[in-house]
Amino acid sequence: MSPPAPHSPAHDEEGAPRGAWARAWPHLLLLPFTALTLVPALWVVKMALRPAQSFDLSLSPLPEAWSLSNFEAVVGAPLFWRQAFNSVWVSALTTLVGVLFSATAAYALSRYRFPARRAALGALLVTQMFPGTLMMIPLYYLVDALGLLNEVAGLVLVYSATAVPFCVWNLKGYFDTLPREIEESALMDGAGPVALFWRVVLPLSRPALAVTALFSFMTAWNEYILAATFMSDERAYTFPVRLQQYVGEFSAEWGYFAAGALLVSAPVMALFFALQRQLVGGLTAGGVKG
Amino acid sequence: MSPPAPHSPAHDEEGAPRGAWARAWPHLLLLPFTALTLVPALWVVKMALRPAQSFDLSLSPLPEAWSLSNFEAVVGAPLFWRQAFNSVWVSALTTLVGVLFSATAAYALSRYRFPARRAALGALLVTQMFPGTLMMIPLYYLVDALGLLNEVAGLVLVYSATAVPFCVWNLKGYFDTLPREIEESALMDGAGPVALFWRVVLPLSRPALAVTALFSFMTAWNEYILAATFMSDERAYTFPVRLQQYVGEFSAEWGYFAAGALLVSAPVMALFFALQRQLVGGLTAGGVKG
Amino acid sequence: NALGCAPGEAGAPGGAGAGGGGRPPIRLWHAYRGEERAALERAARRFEERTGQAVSTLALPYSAFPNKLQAAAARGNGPDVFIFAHDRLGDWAAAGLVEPLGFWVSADERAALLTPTVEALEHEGNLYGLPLSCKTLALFYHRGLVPAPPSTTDALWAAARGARAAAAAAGATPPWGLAAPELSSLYFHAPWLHAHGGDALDLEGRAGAAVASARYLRARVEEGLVPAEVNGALASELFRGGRLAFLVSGPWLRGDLAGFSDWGVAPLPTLSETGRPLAPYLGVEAVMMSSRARDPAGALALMRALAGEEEARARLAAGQLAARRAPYEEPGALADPWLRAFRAQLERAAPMSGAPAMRAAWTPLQRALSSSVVYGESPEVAFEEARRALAASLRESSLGDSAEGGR
Amino acid sequence: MTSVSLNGVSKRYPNGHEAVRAVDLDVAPGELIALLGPSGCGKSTTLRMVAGLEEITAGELRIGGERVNERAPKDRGVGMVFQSYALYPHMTAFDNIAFALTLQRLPAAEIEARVRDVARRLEISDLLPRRPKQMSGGQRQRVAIARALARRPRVLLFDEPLSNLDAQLRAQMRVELSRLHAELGATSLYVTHDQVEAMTLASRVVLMRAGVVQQVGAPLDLHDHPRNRFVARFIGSPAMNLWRGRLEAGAGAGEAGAGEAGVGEGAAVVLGAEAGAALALPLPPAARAALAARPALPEALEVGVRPHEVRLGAPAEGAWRAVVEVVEALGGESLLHCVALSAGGAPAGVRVVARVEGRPPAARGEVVGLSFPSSALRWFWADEEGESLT
Amino acid sequence: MTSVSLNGVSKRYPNGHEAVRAVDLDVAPGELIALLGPSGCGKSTTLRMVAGLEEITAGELRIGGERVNERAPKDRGVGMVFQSYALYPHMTAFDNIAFALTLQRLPAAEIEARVRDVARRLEISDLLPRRPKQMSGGQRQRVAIARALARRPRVLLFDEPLSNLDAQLRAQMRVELSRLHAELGATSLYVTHDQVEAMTLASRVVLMRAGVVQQVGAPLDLHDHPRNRFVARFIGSPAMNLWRGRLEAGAGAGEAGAGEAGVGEGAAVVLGAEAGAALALPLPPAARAALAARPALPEALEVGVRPHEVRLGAPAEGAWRAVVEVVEALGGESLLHCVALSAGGAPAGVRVVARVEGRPPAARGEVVGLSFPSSALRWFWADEEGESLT
Ligand SMILES: Nc1ncnc2c1ncn2[C@@H]1O[C@H](COP(=O)(O)OP(=O)(O)OP(=O)(O)O)[C@@H](O)[C@H]1O
Ligand SMILES: Nc1ncnc2c1ncn2[C@@H]1O[C@H](COP(=O)(O)OP(=O)(O)OP(=O)(O)O)[C@@H](O)[C@H]1O
Ligand SMILES: [Mg+2]
Ligand SMILES: [Mg+2]
Repeated sequence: MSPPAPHSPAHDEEGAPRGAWARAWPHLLLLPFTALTLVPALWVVKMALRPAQSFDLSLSPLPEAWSLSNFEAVVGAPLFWRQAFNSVWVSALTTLVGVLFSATAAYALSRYRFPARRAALGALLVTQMFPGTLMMIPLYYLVDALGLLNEVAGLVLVYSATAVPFCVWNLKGYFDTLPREIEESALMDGAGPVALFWRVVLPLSRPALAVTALFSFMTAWNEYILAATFMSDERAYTFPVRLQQYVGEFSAEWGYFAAGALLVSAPVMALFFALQRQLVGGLTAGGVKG
Repeated sequence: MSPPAPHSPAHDEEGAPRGAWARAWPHLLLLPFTALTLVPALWVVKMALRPAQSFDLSLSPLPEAWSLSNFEAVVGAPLFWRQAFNSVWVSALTTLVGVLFSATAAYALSRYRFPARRAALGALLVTQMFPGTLMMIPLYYLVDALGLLNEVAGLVLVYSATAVPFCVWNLKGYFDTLPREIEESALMDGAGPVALFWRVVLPLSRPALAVTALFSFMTAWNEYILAATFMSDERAYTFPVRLQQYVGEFSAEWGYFAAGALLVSAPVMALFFALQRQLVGGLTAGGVKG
Repeated sequence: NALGCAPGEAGAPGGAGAGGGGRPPIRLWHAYRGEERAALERAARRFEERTGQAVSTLALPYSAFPNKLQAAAARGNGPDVFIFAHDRLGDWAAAGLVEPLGFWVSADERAALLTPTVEALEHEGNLYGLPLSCKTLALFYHRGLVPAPPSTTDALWAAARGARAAAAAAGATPPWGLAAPELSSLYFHAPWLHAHGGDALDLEGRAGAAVASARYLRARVEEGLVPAEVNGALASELFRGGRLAFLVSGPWLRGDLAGFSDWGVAPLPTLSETGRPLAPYLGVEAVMMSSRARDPAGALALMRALAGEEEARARLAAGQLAARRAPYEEPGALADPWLRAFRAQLERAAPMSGAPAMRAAWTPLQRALSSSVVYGESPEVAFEEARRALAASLRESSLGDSAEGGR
Repeated sequence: MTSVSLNGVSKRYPNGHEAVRAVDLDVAPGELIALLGPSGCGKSTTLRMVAGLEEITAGELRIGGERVNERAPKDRGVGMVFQSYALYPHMTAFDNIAFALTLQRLPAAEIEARVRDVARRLEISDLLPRRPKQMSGGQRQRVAIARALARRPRVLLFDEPLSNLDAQLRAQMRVELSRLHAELGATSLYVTHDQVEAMTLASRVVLMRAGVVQQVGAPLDLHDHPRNRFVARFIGSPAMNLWRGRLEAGAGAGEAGAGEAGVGEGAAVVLGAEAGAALALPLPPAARAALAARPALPEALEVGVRPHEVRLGAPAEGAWRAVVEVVEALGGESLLHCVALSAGGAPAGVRVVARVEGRPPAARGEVVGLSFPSSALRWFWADEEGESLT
Repeated sequence: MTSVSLNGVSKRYPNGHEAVRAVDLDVAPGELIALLGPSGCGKSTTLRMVAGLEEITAGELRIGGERVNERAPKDRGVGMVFQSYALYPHMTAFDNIAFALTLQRLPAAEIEARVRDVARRLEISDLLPRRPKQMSGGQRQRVAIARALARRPRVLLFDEPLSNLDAQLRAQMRVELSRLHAELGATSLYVTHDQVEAMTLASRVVLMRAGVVQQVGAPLDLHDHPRNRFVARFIGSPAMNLWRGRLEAGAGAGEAGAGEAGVGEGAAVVLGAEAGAALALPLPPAARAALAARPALPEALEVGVRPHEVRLGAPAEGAWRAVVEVVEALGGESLLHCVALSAGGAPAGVRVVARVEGRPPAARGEVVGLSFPSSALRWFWADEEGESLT
């Protein structure tokens, strides 16, 4: 047996678990979920690589025939680049707006005690509770009333509003754990609320911000119902709307759909790898005694 | 002007913000999002209370006529209680399974360094990236292959698998901030990994666990497509499936739908208020020096 | 009529295996709700009583229906019989999900059905279901603004302009002339396209007609008679509020009009420029048999019962457009102006094709209509783009379909 | 050069705990004043109120003559070294120190110069590129001090700034802080647990107890003239020996006149229940005068003597005989924990700690003689407050 | 009663830093041994290796004779008081203390009894229902100690357990810990910055520097016979005066024979560049003998004297004359920081700290005479290691 590796201290990124059992149990726990995660994902890959549009029912993870034709067709479709760009643009803006607003709101909710605080926290949850189908129409009117139909801004606004509640809850939980003395230090150093927030709180919250950003991004990135509702110009469509048309009411081109889905997921993957480094914890280590 | 209230220390629940500006800015920030949240929500309430099924577009938040008939119709529909019970049961189990698995997985990912760690974190994100429509069919196959079609277990499994990735990311971020010395203390006190996790880590993570539980619960609570697909017996339907039936191809019974949506949201509200106390932060205060 | 045998007597393998306990129930899936659902269930009970064959019905949310059907049928968990709109028929037929009925359904049996509804259920020469009811578009008019329905478009626009002028004179907000729930959707544009002599599936040969119809509507948009962007709920709200003279919509509007009586309905008028009627698409709700039905004969019997005369009469009585001829011919059947209007409209409707080409046309045309009608860009360019996109996607899907091979 | 003055400043925490009670304190411009007191007595709370991190419940705080109760921390011109360092974990030591300067938008060159200067003084130049988690506790503490100094605030608050350093480094830093204080001239409040620090750095010491100021004065003043028992015991290490004893009026008592409580020349305090005259300590004239000023004679008094004032000798030499219980040899000095013996030779329950130079002159179990120069004895009332008689 | 022994135990952190280097240490059953050393020298790391919280990179750790390198912390029978308390924030003090006992599934009554007993000893009975955040630093520290003791482990590790207490409480806790140690008899390793603690509690002291053990011995042993310059300076407060000086061989040098380095009777070390004979310190015979044993004479030596050994007198009296630069009056004792004067009367750059009993005998700026009993002088080689000559 290899020697035991003790519980590693905060800045020890390379420690190893203690003993065989400790090494094994995380795997055992992750196994069923990884399967439930990966099997469908492999299916998607296979369907994307199969030069056919029908649904594939075999359990084999390898396609019988190989081809990139699905990808070519999806990429070659008119407006593909335009819609892909829309998606990226909308998602990026949503991430920005969502993170910005949820970070500020969460910070206010975490640090300040103001009259409607609890009410605000509750109100934020209300949105999450109604079925999307129901909210869609009032949202349509709101966006219309704001003159933002067919505008990227309208979509971004609605997506952020969708993502913000959860992000706020999440970030607030994180902010609550930041040591206040560090902020007090900054106050003593002459920082106003803005400098405090931008230069001290946000940098320390990178792991939570990264999760929040991912969540916001994915909210916007995969959504098609609202996008299809608010956008009545195909040039304004986001890519998921287009993608959904492959399995839309009048068709089911699974091959294209799968290829498109893989294309859609690529940027998220990229984002994940970009953010991965931010997601390591222990950022506050060393700030205060102990 | 009232006296200023300085930045309050960790255990000061009642401090107030400093000065008028500090008091105002959280409100200003929350305003647009609260509006975007509340206006549609009020609309829903109004439609539920209006004894009509058409969609109401007037901007007034008060219905012209009042009646509880929509609620009566929804509650009086056959199988209402049965389906409501299904929903509660499925959501509760999903919450339990989701929180349990994500907490254990997140802890393993936060504290142990094992070979496939980064890969596992990445794999967990992959599920989040594909459109639901696409994943539905492979998921149907998996669930069918497991013999869990028409079973609560099948739904719970899929819902948890959907909720777990985000929950894992979220909890891992939180676990990373827990001071390791407290866990080391427990190791010295003779705690094995299980006691450590159950008696030290989980109680300290209540705020993050509460958010995770809410997220898992809502994942299951509002979902209808998978539920409608996996369940082929109306007695096994969850309430959102039922609710969605009020919406047809070209028209919908908006009054019933809104009333049903309010009924759906009531338990979430209840859950929120139950968990609210858990969501206060600063649980780790006082554990280590500083 | 080779299989005209009594339902249930075909000795399906399922029946033999079931031993003493009778045959398994026929599984019937549908997306009905409310009164329609209740009617369907009554019909199923009647069928059970008559034949002793149990039927289990399952209501699904409309939006979850196609995916569930696809997933379940592929795994053999699907229904024996299901009721749904006909527009996906082409795909389902191609995927082998639905059973062709041509062999069983005689010419007499077809003749009892409204012809356009039968045509809609035909795909590549085969019949894939029995029609129950149909949906199409008609012209709703606001009695407060328009005293009588116009029979030509010229009369329609004149009435609309008159209503606007009257309102302006009275100092009120002038109402819109005419609206459809979604102007850029092919479904709502089809009447104009068809009246101009166009066809969604023939953009090459009849491009001129498409361009003309787009230009025609664009002119009304620019005149302020037609709102460019409304959706269903807003349109009916405008209509109820007296801010819209004409609304092109379908039978489903009835729910939205509850508690409002100042409306009338009539068939769509004739396009004055060409003399052709505005011909909307015809949507058919049909009962279909899964290709994996356990007891095809029993299933067929159920389908016949549901599509039968008795049910058709009930449907008609409930204000639905039944798909059989006979009930309409009974005396007093058309006393309801609603039915009268839609029955007349049915005759002028164009059955929507269930072919893959149709589904492929949907997206490019929507794009073309959106840019030309809503945004006023060049219709020539828009339709040329649509044509090219359609041709490309047809090429691709034929490639894909051929690779699908046997299934 | 800025003065700081607290007038009746109090702090009641939201949970009702009154951590600081009506503190009056004037810190002269450029003065360094030390706050001493047992754990939880409100030292940090006082500092935090001056800093503006904690709301002042009652009273008035003036900095440079201006009332600043309502002012935000950044507008008070106050720098603070936190008890828990509170460094910015995501910044290098350089950036930590430079943070306040960048907020002031100083030119980069000046920032660089200032940071390097203060780092050199605190011997942390090598650490500038490191992050807090790469430093040891003592190094972090020095960075925290540097950060507060770099800003050159008008007022400096130190909350136990040297607590995590070892003795050598602490002595060295003490000298460096003293030098820096002389140079910068910032008015300073300095919280410490270490009396040596308080006594060597500060011109005056404030001794607090449970939120109340007990005595303010020059370090030696507190040592030599403690106002009450608490001060007497708290200042000085090892702590003063304090005994409660029965007051015996002695010859001439009550002679001075009716209604006046008086004690005669032979008046003494007798320690230990059964000890008899063996453990009597005679009252000096000053104490007798204080007693005479009171309407009634108390039954008991307390008397104290500092361990270094206790004189050790052969058993026959001293005023008292005592047996050595514990001996602590610290190298340069030794502590002897003794128990006094009554006339009969039995332990009288009176413990005496004696400090002597060099090696212990007696071993455990030995009997020694103890004596106390009467000038070294301190007399206190035996009531709650325990004020000094003299 | 369990022994603990470390054989060549080393720790290299993943970042390559070697925090502990080949430590050999045998702790006898029931012994309390103190670990001393400057911040960052590896004390906590050593404790953590014994506890099992840190992997041992090389060497062997035995507890009770058994090799336990691979054993999990909970199977080592070791209790630990953490430098940062590390209490369970979500539990009351009672539950914190009882946690280990509930894990052992002891009966509730016994748990209750044990917790109450240890709480009484540490004077925290009142705090049992409170949570950590409702306690002051010192109270938390005592709860942390109680938690470690309640388990009655075979081996106890203390990481600066009294660092956050004020002087009075610390003295009191020191006595209590000493008593508890005598009662429980657990073999203990005790890390502290406070020499008094180390010297009074421990039977032996381990002095570390940069991961390497410098000397192990009884407290006074280290004080009186430091093995090298580092030990000499680290032990004792204020620190020993240490000067480097030129070695002057004196009369009779080299006479003893060729090849042998020797110094004569008049050999001395001369301090200060220009000072001349005024600041010479003659070598004692033992030092001369040590020099004679070396093949070559070094150019310089270091010589030290503890502040309390420095004798102060009138300017004419002492061996050296010096001017007083800083006076620190601590009440019972005083420190005088002086600068020695060369024969010419100019400051010679040699600083001397003298500690005297009672009040300062001289004021700032006064000239005094200093002398050093030759037995008080400690001689060291002037090389890297700086080992003692004698
Ligand atoms: N936020 C708070 N709410 C309630 N009580 C508090 C709060 N902060 C401190 N206290 C209490 O106020 C008293 C004074 O606390 P403070 O931190 O000022 O003590 P201190 O003198 O700095 O002690 P130490 O030397 O241990 O740092 C303590 O009894 C403490 O328990
Ligand atoms: N996880 C780690 N990775 C790298 N270096 C470390 C780690 N932990 C400690 N060190 C380094 O190892 C050395 C010894 O650290 P240790 O904590 O044992 O010191 P210490 O003697 O306890 O100091 P202190 O008295 O300040 O507590 C220090 O230089 C420290 O910077
Ligand atoms: Mg404090
Ligand atoms: Mg340490």
